[in-house]
Amino acid sequence: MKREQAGNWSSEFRRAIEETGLADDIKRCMSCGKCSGVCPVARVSPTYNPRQIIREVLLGNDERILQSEEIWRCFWCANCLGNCPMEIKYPLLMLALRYYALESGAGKKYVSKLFRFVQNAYQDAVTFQPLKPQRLDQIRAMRSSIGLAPLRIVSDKGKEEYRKLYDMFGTLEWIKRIEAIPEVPVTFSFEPGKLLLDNATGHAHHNKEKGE
Amino acid sequence: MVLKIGYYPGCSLHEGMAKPFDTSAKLVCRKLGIGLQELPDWNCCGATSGHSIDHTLNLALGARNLNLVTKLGLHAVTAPCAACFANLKKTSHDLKDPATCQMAQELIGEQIADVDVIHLMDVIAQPAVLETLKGKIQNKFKNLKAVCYYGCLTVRPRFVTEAADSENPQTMDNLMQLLGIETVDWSHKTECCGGSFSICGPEIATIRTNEVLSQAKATGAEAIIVACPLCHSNLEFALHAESSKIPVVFFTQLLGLALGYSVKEVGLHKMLVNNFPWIEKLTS
Amino acid sequence: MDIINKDVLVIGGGIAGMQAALDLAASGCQVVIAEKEQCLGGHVKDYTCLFPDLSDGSALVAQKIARIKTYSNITVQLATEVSDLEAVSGGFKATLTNNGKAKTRDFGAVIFAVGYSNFDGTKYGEYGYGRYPGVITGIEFEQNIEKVLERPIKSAVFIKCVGARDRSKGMPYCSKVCCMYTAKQAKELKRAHPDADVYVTYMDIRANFKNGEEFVRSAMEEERVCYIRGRVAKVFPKNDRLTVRCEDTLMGVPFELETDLVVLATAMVPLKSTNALVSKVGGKVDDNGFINSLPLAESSNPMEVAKGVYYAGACAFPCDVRESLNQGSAAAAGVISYLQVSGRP
Amino acid sequence: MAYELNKPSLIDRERVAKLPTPSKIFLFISCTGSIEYPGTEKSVKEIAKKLDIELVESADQTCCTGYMLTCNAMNPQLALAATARNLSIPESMGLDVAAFCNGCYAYLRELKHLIHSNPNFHAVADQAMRALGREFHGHVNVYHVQELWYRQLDRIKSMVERPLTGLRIAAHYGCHYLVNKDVAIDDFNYPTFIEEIYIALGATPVFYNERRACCGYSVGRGFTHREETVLPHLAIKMGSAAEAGVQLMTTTCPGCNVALDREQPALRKMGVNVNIPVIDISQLIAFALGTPIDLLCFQANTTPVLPVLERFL
Amino acid sequence: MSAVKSVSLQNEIEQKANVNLDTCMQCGCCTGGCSGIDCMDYSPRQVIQLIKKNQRERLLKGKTIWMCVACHICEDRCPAGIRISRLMDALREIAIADSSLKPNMQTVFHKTFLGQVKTFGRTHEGLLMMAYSRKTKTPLPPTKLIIDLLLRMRIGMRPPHIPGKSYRFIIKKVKEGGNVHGA
Repeated sequence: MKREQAGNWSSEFRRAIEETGLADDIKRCMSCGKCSGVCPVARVSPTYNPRQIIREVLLGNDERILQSEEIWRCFWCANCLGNCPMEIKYPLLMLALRYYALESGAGKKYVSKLFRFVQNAYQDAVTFQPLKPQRLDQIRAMRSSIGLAPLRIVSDKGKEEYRKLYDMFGTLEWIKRIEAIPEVPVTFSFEPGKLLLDNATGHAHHNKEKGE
Repeated sequence: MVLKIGYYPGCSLHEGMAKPFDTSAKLVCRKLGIGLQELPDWNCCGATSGHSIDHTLNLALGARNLNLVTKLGLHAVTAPCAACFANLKKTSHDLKDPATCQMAQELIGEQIADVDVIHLMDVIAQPAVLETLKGKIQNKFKNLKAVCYYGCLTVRPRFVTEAADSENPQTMDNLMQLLGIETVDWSHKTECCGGSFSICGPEIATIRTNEVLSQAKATGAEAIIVACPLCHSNLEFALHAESSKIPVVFFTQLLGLALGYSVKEVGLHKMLVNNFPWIEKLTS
Repeated sequence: MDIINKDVLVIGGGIAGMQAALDLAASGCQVVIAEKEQCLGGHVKDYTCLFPDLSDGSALVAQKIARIKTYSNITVQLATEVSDLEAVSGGFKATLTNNGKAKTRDFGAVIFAVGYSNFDGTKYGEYGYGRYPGVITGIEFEQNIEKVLERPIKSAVFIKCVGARDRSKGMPYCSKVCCMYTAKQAKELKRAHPDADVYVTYMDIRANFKNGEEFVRSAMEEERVCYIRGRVAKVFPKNDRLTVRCEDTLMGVPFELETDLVVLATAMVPLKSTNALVSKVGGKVDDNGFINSLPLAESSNPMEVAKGVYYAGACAFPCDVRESLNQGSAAAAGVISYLQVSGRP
Repeated sequence: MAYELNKPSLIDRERVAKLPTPSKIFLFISCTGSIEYPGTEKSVKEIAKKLDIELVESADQTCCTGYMLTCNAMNPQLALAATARNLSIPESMGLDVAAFCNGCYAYLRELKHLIHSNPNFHAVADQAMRALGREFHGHVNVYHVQELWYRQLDRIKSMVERPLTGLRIAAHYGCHYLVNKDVAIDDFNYPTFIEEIYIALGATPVFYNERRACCGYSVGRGFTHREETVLPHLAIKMGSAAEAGVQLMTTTCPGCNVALDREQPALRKMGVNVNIPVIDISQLIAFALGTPIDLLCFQANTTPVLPVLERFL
Repeated sequence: MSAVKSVSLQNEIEQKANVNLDTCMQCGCCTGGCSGIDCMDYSPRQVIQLIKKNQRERLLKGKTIWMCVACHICEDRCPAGIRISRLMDALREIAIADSSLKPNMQTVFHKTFLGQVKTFGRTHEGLLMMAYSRKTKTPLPPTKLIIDLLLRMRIGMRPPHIPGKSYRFIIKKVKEGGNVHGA
């Protein structure tokens, strides 16, 4: 493990993350590790460690955390939040970190698939309308068979207003901008120097991932 | 107060890179009236490899060497090489434990007597010897800035070496100051140079040597004074690669010069970096 | 048992000793405070502010001294050492030495309030205290706080447990107060240099005082002092600054950081010089050299060291100012009941 | 070790008592629910009918945008604005909101909270509302349908037409309902109210070890597709359920339902012997209350449901 | 996350190296000053924790025990007074004894070195260097360096020393005795 140069830590990064309004509570973190203990992801991939991710942010270790693959792993199950003695909203921290990562081009591969859903929603104001026609027919059939509208259709007024919001906050432009940023490969930020706790399932799959 | 003492050169002084250390040490000791008696048929101390992977062999090797001292009718032995010193010292320290002593006796098939292991530096630093030294100094250095580099094994582990201060030792500094050398206080006196890995782990050795050298250079020293052949060769090799040369010399060589021996006699000409701009600073 | 007299000798004019003397005087005892320094107040007079309420230590001392002056039955003997002390029937015979002149006097009871001394930072060669000007001890920080804060500081590191919880240095015990005063000093530093990065390296945070935890947390949360769990391994100069080497054990990563100021939170160590007197009057001293009180089950007062002998303050174990005051009062109460003092002066 | 029901339940009775028994409430339609499992939406309406609750829908309601936010696929401002807008609809009708998806429920709540706790976010919502000529003050309450069902459990119990006697059911409590500790009616780590519903329906609750484990939907199918992480996790969860002899599992969220139901073939490929139909709690209740089976649209499920339920027809 | 607490490895090490690992406070002082840390996978502190967690596999397969340069800095500063370099020695001995582990640069070097010691009783830097680079296919030092050393007569030319009877005796003994461990 290489010696880190604390000079590279930036308190600016920490401040910026806190100022997103999503993670101003992480300063309360006592590094008790309860989050890591209850985290289902940590259980199956031991290098993932919420406690340490929070610490990275507090230390302002931005290049390591933003390039890291870990922040794209969170299940959003909020077990950490539910058990945190300081009620730190870890999932929201993930949200903030991911937005930051995207700005730097890291982790795009995990979201780019989803952009088209957002773009479609611009038209129909409904997310996850399947794209395959046969699937759509299937759904239509099922729904009408039980006396529901063949598909959930948002009123024109609704669509209209929804589009307004898109335009107002430049969502489509935002997506274009993000897509334009050159992809930065994500890395396993935590080298095997970390002290891991053994877990059969976890290990098998963690190793598998390493190869991915 | 030991004036008659067993002498354990060790492999690299005997027939290797650190030959000059051996010659200069012998010259200095003769001049200072320290009777060195080389152990007959001494064997390698085992170095790092010994204690690293074969505890038993290491014990046997050490015990035998110490036993040779007893056979000479002596109670103390000195080793200029830090690694040899550390190993012998560790053995004599371990032998104080009855069980280990028992085992060692079985291994070498002879009774073992308690032998004191003293580093050459400390032999010379004995008050009486210092008096003689003061008397016999013929040439002194004028404003020569140098750093004393003790390395790991002259002082550590302090439980074994009984070093007064393993972070900021003074013995060599005091000796050199007697010769008029201005020794600079610096941070890496006892940091590791990675010597034991110069062959089998160059990557780590490089990191260590670079750190030590940069710290040494930062002090503006004109020479690095060492007491360990491994540190010496390791630093020398590192310097050999780069352009900015700074001589790395054994403390005994400088003592030799001060006691009136010539550059050739103390073997300075054999150093890889063997141009010493400061040699003129040596004035009688 | 007939007690020689009801005079009480208080050894040490620190905060604990003064408190004891005041309570004793208020209930009519003749009290002698033997203080080896030129003035009363011990260590506390050097403290610019005390945790957790950040009140002024010297002001506290001044207030005690002022109250002492109002009591005619308190005799303060400055620059005076207790050179000998022996138990005689019904009391004690003490020899008080003031610049060479020795006087003996009988007392009914004795209170040891001799205080403590600070750990010698030079014993840690790796931290280079005494070699590198940028490295100071916490107590020096307290004593010349203005000077220290004047320095241009871009980054500072506080090293805790210097001379505490270190068996290899023969200091196995936890010095208890360092966590608090380090947090306090870190706060002060951060207030003086808001843009500076202030780090505190710790092994455990032991803020076992009223509002202690909140106090330390506020240093982290409000003042943004960065606490790093790990014990610093080496401090050395590099490009005109100090480089600190440490492991962040919570991340499992070793790191180096360049800094301008290193403050060693040195431990409180027992003042061994008076231990001979303690044992001479039948008191016991523990392995670390702190005074031991009697086992609680055998004592009439928690401060009781031996019959008629009591302790107060940090001479028995590191403690903060409030605790020293409590102990001073407790010791006084012990003496009063022991001497069956009644009535007012 | 398996949980025991005789462990005292930690249900917050006061909160339950405070829950409304509304005659009219706004039903927030979930995109996932209406597309993946239409039966859920239907059964919610069926139960409501039986409990005389009038469900008001609005075609103006759009997607809650929550999941898109979770995956950082849209900028946060849009999500905030959309939430404000969606909530302004029932607010204008003077109605509270009932959601049958943990996702909708949690995001409506959380974003509502953010809007009112953070001035910047409030500004965003404000701007949007002004532009649309709407108003949002945030005094609309958001409930999960399961809360409404549980509130009137006794009535439901009295109306059971198909007692599910001997059916071994296990619950999957969605994380995003329980984590709202300030309002959730049950404990985060040891909830039991769903089991009480089972008992009311005559079924046998099964307490499998991993009952509180997450479904992993948000990084699984349909989202960031981190199967390498999700599958081993589900293997642990569903494995423990299978071990405990679970015949049927219920969820309270279409998202969870997708994850637990649709991944089972993949799990079987991994060698995890699991074949447990997963349906929504509302579907189960509707079934017990005698709703015609074909209205529950079980054909939408990947793991066939009828084999375990047909014996109660 | 399940950490199986079995002390077997800990017992073995403690007995071999005569240390008490329960005094470790996980302060990281060892790691902070470690000379070899840059090339290690587990830090010395973590090594102690891994021993306590009985993670034999990880330790013996890891790089750390072979990247320890035996500078003793860690044990010199350890506030718990744990003799860490002894502990490393013990681990290395266990690793060497374990035939399932494949050799690395360090093991080869140590074995070559001790091989020479056993035959000649002393080592010869030149020969050692050659033997090692032959075995590991690593290049010899730069030619210029070698030439400079030869010119300065820094590489010994005398034939290897032939050890006396008493020496051959102890080597025989050691081979019989195998690795007997004491303090």
